[in-house]
Amino acid sequence: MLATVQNCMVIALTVLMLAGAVCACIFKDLISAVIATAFVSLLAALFFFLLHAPDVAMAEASIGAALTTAIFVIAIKKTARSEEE
Amino acid sequence: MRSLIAVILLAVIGLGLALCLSDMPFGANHIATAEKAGRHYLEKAPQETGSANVVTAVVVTYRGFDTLGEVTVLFIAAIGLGMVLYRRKKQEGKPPQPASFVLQTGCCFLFPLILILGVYIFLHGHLTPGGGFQGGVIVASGFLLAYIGCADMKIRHRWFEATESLAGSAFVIAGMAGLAAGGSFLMNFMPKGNFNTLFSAGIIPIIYIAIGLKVGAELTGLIANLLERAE
Amino acid sequence: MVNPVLLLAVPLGLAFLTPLLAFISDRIARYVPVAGMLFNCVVSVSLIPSVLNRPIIVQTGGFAPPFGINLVAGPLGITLAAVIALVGLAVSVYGLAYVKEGATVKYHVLYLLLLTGATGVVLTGDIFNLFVFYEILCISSYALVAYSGDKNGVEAAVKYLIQGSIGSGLALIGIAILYGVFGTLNMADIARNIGSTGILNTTLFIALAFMVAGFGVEAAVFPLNAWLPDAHSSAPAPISAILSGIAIKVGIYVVVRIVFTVFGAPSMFMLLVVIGVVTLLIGEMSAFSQNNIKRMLAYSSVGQVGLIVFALGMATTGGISGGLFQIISHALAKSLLFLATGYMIYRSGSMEISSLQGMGKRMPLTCCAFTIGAFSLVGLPPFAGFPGKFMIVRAAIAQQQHLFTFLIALVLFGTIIEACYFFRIVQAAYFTGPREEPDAGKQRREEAPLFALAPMLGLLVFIIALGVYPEPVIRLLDSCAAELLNRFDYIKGVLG
Amino acid sequence: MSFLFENSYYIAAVGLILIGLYIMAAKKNLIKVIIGLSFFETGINVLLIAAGYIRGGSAPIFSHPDMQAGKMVDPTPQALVLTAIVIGVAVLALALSLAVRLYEHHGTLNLRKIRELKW
Repeated sequence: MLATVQNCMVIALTVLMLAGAVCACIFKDLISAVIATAFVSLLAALFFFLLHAPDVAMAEASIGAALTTAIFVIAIKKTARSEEE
Repeated sequence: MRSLIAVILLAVIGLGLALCLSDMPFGANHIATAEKAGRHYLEKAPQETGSANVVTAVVVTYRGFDTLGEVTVLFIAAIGLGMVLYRRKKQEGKPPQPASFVLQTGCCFLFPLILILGVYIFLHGHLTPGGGFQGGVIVASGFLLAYIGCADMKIRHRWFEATESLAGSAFVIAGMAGLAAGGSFLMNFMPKGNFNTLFSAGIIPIIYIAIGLKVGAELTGLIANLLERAE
Repeated sequence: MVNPVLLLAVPLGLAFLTPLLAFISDRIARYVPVAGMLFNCVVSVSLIPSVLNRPIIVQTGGFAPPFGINLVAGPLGITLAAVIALVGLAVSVYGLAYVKEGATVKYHVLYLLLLTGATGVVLTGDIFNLFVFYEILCISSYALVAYSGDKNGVEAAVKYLIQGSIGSGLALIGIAILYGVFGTLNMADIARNIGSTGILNTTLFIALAFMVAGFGVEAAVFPLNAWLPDAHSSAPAPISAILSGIAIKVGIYVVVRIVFTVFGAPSMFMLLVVIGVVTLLIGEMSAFSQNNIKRMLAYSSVGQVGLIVFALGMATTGGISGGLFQIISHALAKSLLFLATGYMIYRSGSMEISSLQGMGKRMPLTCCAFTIGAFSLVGLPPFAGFPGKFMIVRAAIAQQQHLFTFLIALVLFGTIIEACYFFRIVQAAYFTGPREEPDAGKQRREEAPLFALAPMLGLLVFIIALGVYPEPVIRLLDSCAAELLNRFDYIKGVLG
Repeated sequence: MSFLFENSYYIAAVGLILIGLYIMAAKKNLIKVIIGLSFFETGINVLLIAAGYIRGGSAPIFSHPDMQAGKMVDPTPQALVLTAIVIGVAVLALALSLAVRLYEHHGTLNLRKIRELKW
């Protein structure tokens, strides 16, 4: 029973993750796309935790979800915010 | 046309990956026999390295040479970013609008706590999850917060460059010391101490402190360089 | 005997220390790459006699090979490390004079790290460690291409970075598959697990395809070389020299090492031969149609890569040592050409071939170096290019197949095209008068500075010495070829 | 359904790799391309960790004295992924700094427009 619940949860997370990635692909506003990227990274960190890799989960959460997002946002601030420009 | 070719290529790559993955079923015990590296690390790491966290043992001792390379990659990124964004004359951008009082106070209050968390994580790399990289990134994110939130915060690049340089050299020197102690490069030549205590695992904590300081300094410098680039 | 790990540890340590040295004085920091490469030169050359007897296996971390990372200092690795150090030394001396403005200290650090990465790739015996050093090489070259910060440089760097990262990502997928299947990362251990049947199952074939496609980006073989002309022509002259002279060769080394040693896949050899010839013809024809001298040299590198891959794909002792000889002679000659071109462009202010008219009088020594480099590339005796091409032709004829006779005819056709475009430049430099502007200030002799001439002269001496007396190097390369062809000796050497 | 239960991690990994590559191939905006690159790298990392998972294993940390080495997941891919994540962030930072520089030169990040400006 517990295993089934967990399996369903993983499937739901997978769907969410891929949906986040597709969103990042179609958003025209780059800041939104970057937030979607951070969301995908956070889910990846959760996956690493579920796969019993706490070290990697920590690294992915701090690098992928926090630091990368900050660098992206700074770079977008220096350039154009909309994808079309 | 362009996206059609892209989709065909992607289909080929996806098919190839699917074929490969069907050959390695998820969750199978692929390291069942003792001569596999992963099994060896799990069985022997506590005795051979004295580290309770096997991932740390692999990162710092068994595959320590990779870690040296990885630190170098980050060093290259920090220096390369500084080089790409270099300009001859420092232009004074208009001073940024100071953040609101609440935000400033909050940032200045959180900053030391985040630093302490980062230092804790890289000090305990051999006991708990985490290590030099994770701790270093947390330290850097603390500086990022302070840099954005506290208006009077100025990052002194020279200090960070010096830390980075010293910590990197310390890593190489620790490796050389193993060579000089009659073993091989990056050998864990120090006493292992009591298992599962802070002062154990030989050179692992020393190297992780060096990595933590270096990663923290590099990422802080990297962010500061990007932020200071006048618009 | 010196421990080969110092070939990596000392330059890395020096590179880490350079920012500290720069606090004292920028002048000291500039000499760091020279010191590092001089050290590598001495150590690697001094190691050659002992590795000829048997390869030195160096452990790191004090663990035996399948568990710890090991370096394999065999004949091939040490020879390539020596070539990297030699060309790197010459180019770093040139850089002292050439690199004057911008973030010079950062330039020198990255330059040293690029060469360290290249040395690491050729020495390591662990597939993931190879990937890490490959990334060091790639990332520092992405940054260095954009060193001047001008439009073309930055755009070329972006292009190079995107294609290079896709390549290294694909290679990492290949490594992941290999690990998933065998549970080990040591190249000798993987080779032992793959065995000697010569037939790969689907999974292994896909892993091989991912890795060859991934690492092939740096090797610039035919469908994967879109980044090369831009990157090599927009980088500053010393970086162009290193990218063309060293970085591509390291890519070829990785592909060859994976195909020959790790997988032992004879089915790939014919593919390498065909890809090589196609790359050669495309490169030489594109070079022929260029008016920009640096782009022309870049496309000529593509052609030479094709020739080298063709020779290595023959998988006979003669073919492989011919290909390796061509690697060495091309590394020397092409870096010489880029170095000479650097100051010619600097003085004439334009990259157009037509603007080089009369250069033979303005910069006689530089032009002479350029001419000899060009002759060597084309394969004229008594320069280093001649023995290489001769060995390749002989090996192809020794195959005694009509296909190879046909292919070697195509290769010789490519060489004729190469000769045509190089002679066009030589003719422009020597045999056409200066343009119609008798401006006294422009016509006086403006030779390149001493620090730029000395490394060119050094490379020149090596080119002539290799051309006149190639026997010792050929003997060395024969044992390198044996290392590539006998994968069981390699496996036994590493795993005991 | 059981196929999904078995392979959802692999599906996530391969899906991320393919979406990342698609973004890099099809999008014109440089920042979007870099976002694609980050997906590509994340996908590879998930793939590696999933390949190292052993059913019923625990995290490879000896936090209690009674933990058994036989019931832990493979630590090697975790070490590799740590390295790969750091390499990924290095490439990303460099790419973004080049993007900032490119924008200063051209006033746009549309790669196709930049190519047209050049010729």
